Order: sequence, then C-alpha cells, then structure tokens
Amino acid sequence: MDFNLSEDHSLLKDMVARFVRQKYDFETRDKIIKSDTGYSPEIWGELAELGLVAAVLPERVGGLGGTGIDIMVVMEELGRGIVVEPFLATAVLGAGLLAEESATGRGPALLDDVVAGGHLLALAHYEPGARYNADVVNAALTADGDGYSLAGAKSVVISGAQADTVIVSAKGPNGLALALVPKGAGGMSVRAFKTHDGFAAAELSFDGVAVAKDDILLEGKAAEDALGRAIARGTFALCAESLGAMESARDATLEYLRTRTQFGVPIGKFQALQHRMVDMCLEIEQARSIVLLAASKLESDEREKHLSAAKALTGRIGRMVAEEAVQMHGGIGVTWELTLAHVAKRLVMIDHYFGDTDHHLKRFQKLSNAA
Amino acid sequence: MDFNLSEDHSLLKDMVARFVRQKYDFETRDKIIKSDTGYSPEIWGELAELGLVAAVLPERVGGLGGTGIDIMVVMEELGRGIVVEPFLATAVLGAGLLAEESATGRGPALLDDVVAGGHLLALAHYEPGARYNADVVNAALTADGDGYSLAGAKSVVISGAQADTVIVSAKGPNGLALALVPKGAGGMSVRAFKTHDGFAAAELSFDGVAVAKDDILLEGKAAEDALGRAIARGTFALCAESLGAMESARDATLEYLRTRTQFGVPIGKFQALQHRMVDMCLEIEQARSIVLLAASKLESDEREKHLSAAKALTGRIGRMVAEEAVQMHGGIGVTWELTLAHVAKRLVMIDHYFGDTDHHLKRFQKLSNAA
Amino acid sequence: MRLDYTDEDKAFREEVRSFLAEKLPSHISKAVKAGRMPAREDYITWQRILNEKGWAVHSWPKEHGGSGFTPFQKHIFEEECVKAGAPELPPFGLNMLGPVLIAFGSEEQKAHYLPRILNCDDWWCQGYSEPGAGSDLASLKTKAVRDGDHYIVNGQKTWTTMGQYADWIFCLVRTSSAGKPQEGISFLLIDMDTPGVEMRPIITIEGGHEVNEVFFQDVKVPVENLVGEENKGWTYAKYLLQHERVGIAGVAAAKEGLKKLKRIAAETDAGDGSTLIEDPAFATRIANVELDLMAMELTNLRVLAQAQAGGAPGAESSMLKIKGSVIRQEISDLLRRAVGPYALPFMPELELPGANEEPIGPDGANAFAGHYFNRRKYSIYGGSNEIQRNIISKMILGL
Amino acid sequence: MRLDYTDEDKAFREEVRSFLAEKLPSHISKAVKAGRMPAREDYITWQRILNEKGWAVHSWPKEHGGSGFTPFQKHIFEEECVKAGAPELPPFGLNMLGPVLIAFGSEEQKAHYLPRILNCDDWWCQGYSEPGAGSDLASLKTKAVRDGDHYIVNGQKTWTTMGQYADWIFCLVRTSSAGKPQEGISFLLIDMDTPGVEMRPIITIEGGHEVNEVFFQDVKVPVENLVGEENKGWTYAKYLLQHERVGIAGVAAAKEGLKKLKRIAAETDAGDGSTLIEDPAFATRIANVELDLMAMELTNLRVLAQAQAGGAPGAESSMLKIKGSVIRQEISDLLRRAVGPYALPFMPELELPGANEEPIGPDGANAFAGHYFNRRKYSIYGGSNEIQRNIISKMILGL
Repeated sequence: MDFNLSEDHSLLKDMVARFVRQKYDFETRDKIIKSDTGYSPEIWGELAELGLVAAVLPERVGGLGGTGIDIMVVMEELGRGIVVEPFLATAVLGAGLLAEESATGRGPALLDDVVAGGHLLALAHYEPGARYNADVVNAALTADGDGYSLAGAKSVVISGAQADTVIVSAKGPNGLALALVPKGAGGMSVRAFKTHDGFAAAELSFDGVAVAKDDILLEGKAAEDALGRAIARGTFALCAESLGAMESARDATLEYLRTRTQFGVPIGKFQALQHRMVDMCLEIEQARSIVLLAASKLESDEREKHLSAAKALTGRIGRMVAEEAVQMHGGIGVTWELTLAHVAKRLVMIDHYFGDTDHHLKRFQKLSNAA
Repeated sequence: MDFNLSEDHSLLKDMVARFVRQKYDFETRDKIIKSDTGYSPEIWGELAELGLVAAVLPERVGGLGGTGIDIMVVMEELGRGIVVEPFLATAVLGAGLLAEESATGRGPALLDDVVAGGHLLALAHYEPGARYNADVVNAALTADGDGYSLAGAKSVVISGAQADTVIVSAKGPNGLALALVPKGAGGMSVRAFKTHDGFAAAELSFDGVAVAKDDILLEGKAAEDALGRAIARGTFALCAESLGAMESARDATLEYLRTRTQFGVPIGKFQALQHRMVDMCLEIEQARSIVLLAASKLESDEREKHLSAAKALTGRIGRMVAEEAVQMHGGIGVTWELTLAHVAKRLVMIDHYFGDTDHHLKRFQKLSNAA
Repeated sequence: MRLDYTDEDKAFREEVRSFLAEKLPSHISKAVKAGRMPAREDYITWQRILNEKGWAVHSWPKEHGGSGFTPFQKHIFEEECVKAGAPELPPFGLNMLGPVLIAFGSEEQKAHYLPRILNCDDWWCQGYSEPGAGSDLASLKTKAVRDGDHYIVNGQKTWTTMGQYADWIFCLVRTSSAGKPQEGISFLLIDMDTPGVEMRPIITIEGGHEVNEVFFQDVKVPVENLVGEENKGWTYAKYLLQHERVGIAGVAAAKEGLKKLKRIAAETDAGDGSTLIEDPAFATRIANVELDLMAMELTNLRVLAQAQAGGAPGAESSMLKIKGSVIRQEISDLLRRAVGPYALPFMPELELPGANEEPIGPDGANAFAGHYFNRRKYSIYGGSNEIQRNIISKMILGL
Repeated sequence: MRLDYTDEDKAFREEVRSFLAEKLPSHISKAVKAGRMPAREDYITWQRILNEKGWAVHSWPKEHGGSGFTPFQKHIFEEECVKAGAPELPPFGLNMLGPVLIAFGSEEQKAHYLPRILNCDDWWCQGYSEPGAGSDLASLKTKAVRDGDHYIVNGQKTWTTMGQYADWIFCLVRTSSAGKPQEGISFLLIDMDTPGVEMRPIITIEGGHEVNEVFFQDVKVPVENLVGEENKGWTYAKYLLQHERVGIAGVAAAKEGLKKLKRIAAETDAGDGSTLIEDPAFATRIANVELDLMAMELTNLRVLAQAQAGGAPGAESSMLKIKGSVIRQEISDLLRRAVGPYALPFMPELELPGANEEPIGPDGANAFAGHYFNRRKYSIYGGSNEIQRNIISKMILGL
C-alpha cells in the first residue's frame, strides 16, 4: 500500500497549484464570474496548454492518464482555488464521452480541438423536475429524413450556454442515445444563468432540432454504460474538488485563528474554537480518505457504492466545514470580499450537483446492503 | 399564560423532593435495587401515605388531581432522585386503569388498597417480538365455563413480578379486554429480572389462566380507549421523569465542573467545557418546554402528537445529556459508585420503554403531517 | 399553570389581525412574504401607519409614545405581523437609540429626537463595531477629540446595517485612553451629512447589500450631540444590550419558514414520483427541526412570562438567541435542500422590487441558497453565539 | 499511489489466518465473539501460544523478542485476530512497560523482566492516574522517599485496569517536589505482594469489574526497581505515550461491531413485519456510521503507511483516537437501539464464563446496553478526547 503520489502526479499537482495561485486571484476570479461568458477564454487556453484536459483522458486517445487519481489531483487543486473554468463540463464529462471506445460519428474527431482548449463541451442530461434522478430521460429523438429530430428539455446544464457542442441524452429508436448539438443549432433555446457558486449554467430546450446520423455519439447499451461512467467521473470529480475546497477553508480559518486578535490574544487561543477546529480537521482527513477510496474504485465493479459513499460523506463534511469556517471568521466570513466566503458557497452548492447527501446516502444503503 | 405552579403543586413538588432527598440516598437505592423485591415496601408505604398515588388519580375516585401537571410534578422529582419504586406501574398505569369511568367487575374496588400502598399493580401489554408496537395483541381470552381462559405472553413487564395484580391485555369474545390476574395465579409463569436502570421487570406467560367475568376490567372500545390513555399517561410520565433526571445530571455536572481541579484550576474554567455545558443547559430548557406542552395537551385531541413530540425530543436530549455529563465527569463518570452514572443509565434506558426516539419521531411525522 | 392565552390576549390578537388586514399595504406584504427586502419608503410608510395607531414601538414608556404592550401582547403583535407579511421595523432608532435617550438623554435630546424617531423623520443607523473590535467591542478605536464646542471624530465603523438609508448614526467613540478600555468610551450622535462622513457598501456573501462601512475623517460633531456623560458610553451600550430585544428567538419567523418548508416538501417531486415529504430521510430532518421549534416557542413564552411578571430576562435572552438562530439556520438549510438542483441558479434580479422575470424551476426556489448563506449571520451578529455562550457560562452557570 | 495490499502482505494475511485457525482455542474465541471478558488463564494461554510463534509483541526490537512486523503487518495481524475472536493481549507489560525498559532500563532489568513479560510469567498493571491526577497527570502525589536501599511508597493510584490479575505494577511516583511538577517524578516497579499494597475493585457503570484502586502504605521498594534515573520518570512516561499504540483507532473491532449490527438489524422485526434494516431512519443511522468507518479505515491505513515509511505518527494517533472512539461508541449505541425493549434486562449472569441460562429476547441482546455504557470509557481513558484535542491543537494546528 502506498499513499504517495507518483512523480508524474506530484508534478501535475504542483503545476496546477502554481497556476491557480499565480493566475487565479480573487479579483481575477470575481471578474470572470461577473463576465458574460462566465469563464476566461485566455485562462482556459492556458490550462489546456498545460495539458489539463489531456490529463484526465486515457492514453488510447492521446491523453495522459484518465484514472481516478488523475482526476483527483487536478480537481483538488481547482477546488482549492475555487476555479470556475469549464473543466468539469468540458474535460471530465464531455471529453470523457468523446473518448469512449465505442464512440462513433463525428464526435471523436472533435477531441483534438477540445484537448487544445479550442472547443467547449457540456453534458445535458438531467431533466426539469427529475431532481437528482439520472434515470429520467423524456427527451426524444424521432426519425426525420436521413436523421432525427430532437425534442425535450434539460435543466441546470453546467456550461450549457458556453459549450460549442452540447452532448444531449435522449431516447431514440435504438434506445438511449447521446447526440451532439452544436451551439446555436436551430430549434435549441438557451436560457443562460450563473449559479450561486459562480458557475455558468443554462436551461436548454429542444424543439425539433435536427440531428444527423453522424451526430450520434453513442447508442443503446454503449450509451447507457458511457453515460454511467461520465456521471461517475463527474460525481467523483466533485468530491475531489470539494476536498480541495475544504482544505482551502481549513487553511484560511487556521490562518485567521492565528492572526485575528480579540480580547488581547489571537482568537485561536480560545479553547472552544481550538476544539472545533480540531474536529473540522479530523473530518477533512476523513473526507480525504473517502475520496482516495473512491478514486481507487473508479474502474472497479464497486464503483457506484464507493461514489455514493464519497458524495454523501463529502457532502456532510463539506457543509460542516463551510459553516464552521464561516462562523469562526465571524462577520467577515459572510462578506463577498472574502475568498473563504466563496469557498464556503462552493462547498455547500456542490451538494446540489449529481445528487445530494441524502440522495447518495440512500443509494449507498441500497448498494451496501445488496453487496 | 402562567407557568408558575399552583400552591398545591408547589407543596406537592417540595414534599416529594424532600422525601427523596431525605430517604433515598445512594446506599438506600443501591440496596433496594439489589434486593430480591426490587423495591422497598417501607418506602413505598410512606410514598403512598404522602398521597402520591392519589395525586395522579382524578377526584372522581377520591384522587387529588390526575392531570398532566400532577403527573409531571411527581415524576420529575422521582426522576431527579432516580427512584425505582413501582410508581409508574402501580400509580400511573395500573391505578389509572382501575379508575377508568367505564371500569367494571372487582377491579375498581381494589383502588383504596392501591392508594394506601397495600397493593401493587402492573400493566402487561407489549408482547414478545412486537418491539414498540402497541397494536400487537396476540394474547387471547377464550370462553371457558362461566369465565375465560387466558393464553399468551407479555414481554418486559415493568413490576411484572412485584405486582399483586397484573392487568393483562388480550383479545376476547368482545374485542380487546383488560383482565385482572392475581399474583401466583395458576398457569401464569413469571421470569423476574432487573433492568440496567435498576427497575424490576418480568417476562410473563399465560397458559390457560382462569379469568372470571368479574376479573374483566374493561372490554371493547372502552378497553381500547382506556389502554390508549394509560399508555399515553405512562409515556408522558417517562418524559417528565426524564426531565427530572436531566436536571439532576446537569446539577451534578455543574457542581463537578466547579469543584474538580486539574492543571491548577476548576475544570469549569476551560472554555470548551463551558460551551458544551451551555449547550446541555439549553437543551434541557427545551426538554422542559416540550414536557410542559405535552402536559397541557394530555386531555386534548392533540394528545398523541404532543406525546410523540415529547418522547422523541426528550429521548434525543436525554441521550445527549447522559453522554455529555458522563464525559465531563471523566473516569469517575463511568463508575457504579457515582449517582450520576445511574442517572445517565436511566436517561438512556428510558428510550427503551413505550417507544424510542426513532419510533416516536416517525409517529410524530405522521400525526403532524396529517394535522 | 396554564399554557393558553387569556381571553384578553385572544381579543388583542383579533384586534391586531383586523388592523393588519385593513392597514398593511399589499405590495409591501407581498414582497416580505416572497423573502425580498422591502424598499426604504415601504419601511417608512409602514412605520408611520403603526405610529399613527401608537404601535410603532413597545420598549418605550407610554408617555414617550410606546405602545404600552405587555410582553405577551408584544409577542402576539409580532407573531401576527410576521404572519401578515409586515416588514420588521428597523430597530436602530426605535429599539436601540430610543431607550438610551429616554434613560440617559437630556430633555432637549428627548424632545427633539424621540418624536422624529417615532415617525421615522430620521432614519438611524448604528456605529458600534469596528474592523478590529467585533466580539471585543471595548477595544474600539474611533476617536473623538474635544475641540471647543465640537468633537473631532476620526476612525471607522463597520457592519452598519441599512446604513445606506440612514440620516443619522449613533456611535460609540473613544474619548479617553486612560484606565480600562471600557472606561474611555462615549455615546455620540452624528449627522450623516456632516463633511468627512463616508459610507461604503459591504456586499454580503450571497450578493446582497445590507451592511456598510462608515469612515470618519475630521468630522465635526457639536458637543450637544453627546448622550449622557463623556466616558460613560459603555454603560449606555450595556444597558442597551441587556434591554430585552423583541423577538430575539425569531419564533414567529421560524414558524412561517417551517410552514413554507412543509408546503414545498409536499409539492416537490422527489424524483421518483413520490413527494419529498414522503421521503423518510427528508421528513426526519423536517421533524427534528419542528420539534426544536415547538419546544423553542414554549421556551420563548416562558421567558416572556418571566418578563410579564417583572423579572429581567437578562442572560436567558442569550439562550433564546443561540437556539433561535440555529433553528432558523436549519430551516434555511432545509429549504435549499428541498429544491434540489433549482437551488443553484443565482438570480438576484428576481429579488428586485417589481421583478417579473420567470424563475428557473419553482417559484422562489432560486433564492433559497442565497437566504441560507445570508442566514449564517444569525449566529454571528448581535454578539456571536460563542459570545452568548460565554455570557451564559458566566452569568447563569457561574463557571 | 496504490491502495491495495502487496502480494507479500496478502500472503502474510493467509499465514496469520491459518495460524489462528489452528492455534486459537475455540472456548476463548467463543467468549470473545460473544462480547464476554476472557478469564485470566485464557489471556495467559493465548499469549504463550503467540510467544511461542514469536508474535506476542510488535513494538519491541526483534533481538528482544519482538515480532519484527511492519506497521501494515501489525495491522493485518490485528485485523485477523479480531475477526477470529482472539483476545486482545493486555498491553501493560508488552506495550507499555516493555518499550520503556528497552529504552531506559538497566541491563539487569531487561534480562530479568523482558522474557517474563513475553511469556506472561508476570502480569503487569499500570499505576499512573490518581484520584486528583487524571487529565493533569503531572500533579500526581504518590510519594516515594529514599530510605537506604529502599524507597518507601505512600499514596494511591486508580483506574488500574485488570489490576486484580496483576503480579506487578509499574508506577509513576513523586520523588521530589522541587521545580515543575513534571520534574520530580520517577518510574518505579513494585511487586504487588509487598506488604502495604492493597487493591480494591472499582465497579464500573454497567456493573463490571475491570479497574481498581491501588493503595500504598509504607511500601518498601528496593532501589534497583527504579527504572532509569530518579526524577526522570515523566520523560519515560511521555516516551510511552508518544510510542505508537497498536490499533488505537479500533478499526478491526469496529468493523466486527458493524457487521454484527447489520446482521441484527436484518434479523430484527421492526414491530410491523418489516425488518429494522428496512426502516429508513435506522438504516440511515447505520449508513452514517458505516461511512465514517469506511473513511476511518483508510485514515488509519494512511497513518500506518506513514509509520511504514519511517515517519513518527505522533499527534496523528490523537486523531485516530478521537474518531475511532466516537465510531465505536456510535456502533454500541445502535446495537442497544436495535434490540428495542430487550436492551433493558440486566443479566450479568449471562456474561459469566460457562453461562447456560437463556437470554430474554434474542441472543446477546441483554448485554448491549451494558456494552454501550461501558464503551463511554473509550473517549475518556488513555487521555480523554478533550486532552487529545488539546494535543492536536497545539502540536498539529499550532494554536
């Protein structure tokens, strides 16, 4: 057993950390969040150039890894810097799907451009009112001439308005299908918005969007499996990101406890705060453990159980860390100008993507008791 | 609105408190617990003489009250002193049933002796394997000559071996019946035991026990209603007792924090303990409130909802108080020689009578959402 | 012991209810019920309506214009106001400055300021906290130096709630650095229009503008604006803190929140055809906070009864503050959870008065995460829950 | 990074497993699995079996008879022992006194005591805590006064676990009251048969006898029983505390407990025909502790990996202690809840070796409440969780 990062992973981690530290300070991030695009094409280009998209793709398609640890290393550092660039949507979800072995049509050929940072992706899967139920697919592809016509709606699609290509799940004549829909396609309406944690998302609806045969990325069982893997990778990525955010919150709070003086002493001298800080640190160690465990199981048949375990536990701990960190900061903790406040927001809002603590706790019970 | 006790209730409270303080010290209690009978006939006689059984009976039968507040006042003080005398079984449950307006047969005539302390009662209702489900009644009365024959089993019957008369619930020809079975009745087997919290209880089984017409206390709808009221009173009495035990745990812990010295200061000077002590006190105030609320609703049609609220909340808070009080006492907190340890045991074990926190929380949800 | 209201109290509740039904403007109640912050004019409008009835303030003696309500009446009044969607009146003039002026102000100050406070002719704000003086308020550094008939004030205040609306600010300032930190503090009234006063917004975590920083640079304040004696300001501030705060537990607001939560849980599809309130895990979360709130309501009434009987609640209000804030935060947490992915959209434009854009997902859903983050303040402001625990530990528990 | 065991480790696990299957007496494993305390002879029997194999102790260098296990091997060994129902060997001689003697004892002491410890010829117990010196151990008062070739010891020790079985006790005693309290402490070995030593049982909350008080009245102890230097005992005690304790997180035991809990929940009727594991509220409680334990197991392995790589875990073991104790307590809480009313009967007679009375309700149920109460000690002994938090705060967080 060995918990040390390999040399490659250490280098990757340091590289991402350095980039985030140097290029993603509070003002930069704040401007990006408030910009129309909701991401920085320049920074995204640099991240791609550093090989971050490639890092989470398998060697088969020219990637550099794509294992759980690869995703963890990158996402943890992005989480630490609360980076809102479209990495989850484009690299983890979208590129991962394009890189699927059974992928067909024009999709796989987009990969080079995606890896180079020239093309953004989004996965449009969850539907309005379906909450966290990934099994609900009412969007439909019906035969239309040589191709299909797509109708339906997708809800809170991360990067939905940024994406050059949206990968849309729908029921087709051959079962579940994942179809590529280019930005601005006729019949697709887009309502773009920002999220409380600073990401760009959109409501999408499709009313007779033309989908060519060539636009079908995956179909049937292959599509189901690939979608399952994509959601798994996305869920795992969020857990790892959450871990990075927790560590950032912990570091900021420790620093505050050491430097903020009240009643003539640093507030970190007050035992009640010390003990709570210890509990926070303990729980973060537990979060790291469950994320590591999920990373090691991402390719195994115990994947889903461990993902639900990780999402449920990081969700519970994430909320605790966010609330305690804000509380220990006092008034300043609830101001927009403090980085920590945004870290706390990300920690809490992560619970609303791909199923929350309750959802995954229940799912874990089923999977664990069945095992 | 007025939260002050009436003069009568204040006198009653002081009287019980004084009696417990003077006559029920640690050694006395310990001896009683370890005695064969599991209660002190002498002390029981004195408690009866003080009018404690009468206090929880309605004036209609020569009692002095019988309202929620009467029960609360007595039980809170008995809880404070962790008294193991058969008050719940004999006075709250048993005498309450004998005092029912629709009660018939030879039962009501027993009341005078019960009130005088000369006759102990028990209610044998919950059945083996039924957990906290009060609706399960498999015990049966079948017609046999002029009377009936009783068969079945009852589990963890408080005072089951002490009681001169056991009131047994069973299905009879006219629906649910409550039948009186005298101590030593032929066909009744008794397996007596003590509980972790120092009470005397028994497993009872009935194999063709003869029950005369005159032994039937209540039948049909009247029996169901009376049983419901008895269980309600019993549940409420446990909540009030729990409150008294919490206050006792709080007082002991406060005293310990003030007097136990480590590192040159009373440990109550350590802020981490101060804050936890504050939280304990807050929660005990909340417990007092929910018990008061249940007391005020004991005769209303919102009775069951408020009882489940009180049992669930005092259960949750009782565990917290028990665990925190023991923890703050450190090593000495887990020794038999410390009164507090027995208070903690009572607080935790109360959760196992008449439905635990989870049981009542679920029941509360149903009743609250239906309202 | 009786736990129900007297007939007089019940009649009073009816009176309040009809008054609200008749007088509370519907555009105001609509905004309040939707969780939006009312506009400045709305506050003033509503305060003047109340003042006309003699119901604007309860913490003042009747001769100065107080309502004369008993503690229970105050409670009933507040409950009905929350139910009806009346805005909570800004407490700065009515419940903070007013009582201090009545107790320690000069006759001139009382005659001039009190009627103006009652009618909201002046909007007041509070200048207590400073960047370096939060929990440790006595370490405040804003200086007022006597110069003839004036004080010259230099320094900075922060967390000035609704300062952007204010005409005047009452401040704790340092007039002496001799002795203990508490001993050199004075209580000063400052016109916001005085040259050298500058207000800057603080945007809170969720993006809202409720609080401000106030900077003072060589601000000339006439000496007649000093309340009471110089260097006695700490006494007045403490008087204010001990003065019972109306509705500190926030029970009425919490009850409304719980009602909303249960309604939403009953309307929300859990994703599998059943509703969220049928989901045992979520229902258990609701039930636990419902129990806490049921108990809290009675705890609050018990403290009120003590006040009714003339007892000073003192540190008990710290208990209400701690538990009340935690309950309200928990409800805000459950509201955000209830709406699932629809908690994510950040739509501040929906919160603006007169907004008519469609929400994303169900009505109101997009605001809940913002409310949740904003409500973190409940356990921080007005003396953090940690400070409250210190107070209880010392004053009630004697540790 | 790889999270699975090496092939060597897997082979080692197999070796341990076969050894246990062959050598562990079944009457011992049966008692352990039923949660009963084994008899004194059972401990000795099992330790001698292990010692014969060279596996009795892992914290000693190999030349003194230590197993030479790597940290992971130790962990695997412990896991398999718990699974098989092997009793945990009393740590007093093996893991407490042994390492101190090896580090600080004289050659004579090592030659005499170490083999006897390994073979359990002497049963040791610990004399550290006193009634007035618990968390604040350095304030201990038991005095040892030099008198020629002897020390005369007077005072009292408490919480002496398994003292009733002991032949010898190692004590911290005060040999000087000059300087800081820590500076006048010495480490002394005392034969329990010496006149003036008296042991009295302490009955614990649930009614068991695990711990004792030890009284010393003018007890004559030869000076050669002093370990190391006079007044340096605190250094040795600290060395001991920092010395990594095997299995401090109790992961293996917790996993067995969870397995039992899930089995019982699956077998228990919830009162309505369904089983308890189908009850969402109870299942959620189980799932939450299961998650904590899954994470804890890996946290524990991470600390072991650090140790394997030569890092001293130090304060990290405080983390394991806190979280590990809480998890095991939570499992004991759920076990008692699981059996409902059958948690009530107090049947200590069922716990006795060779008991054949029928339980009331399901097998084992009557013991769970007692276990729950007894397990409160996990967060108290060996340095309470509060003391652990102080250590982490200072040593890891630098607060």
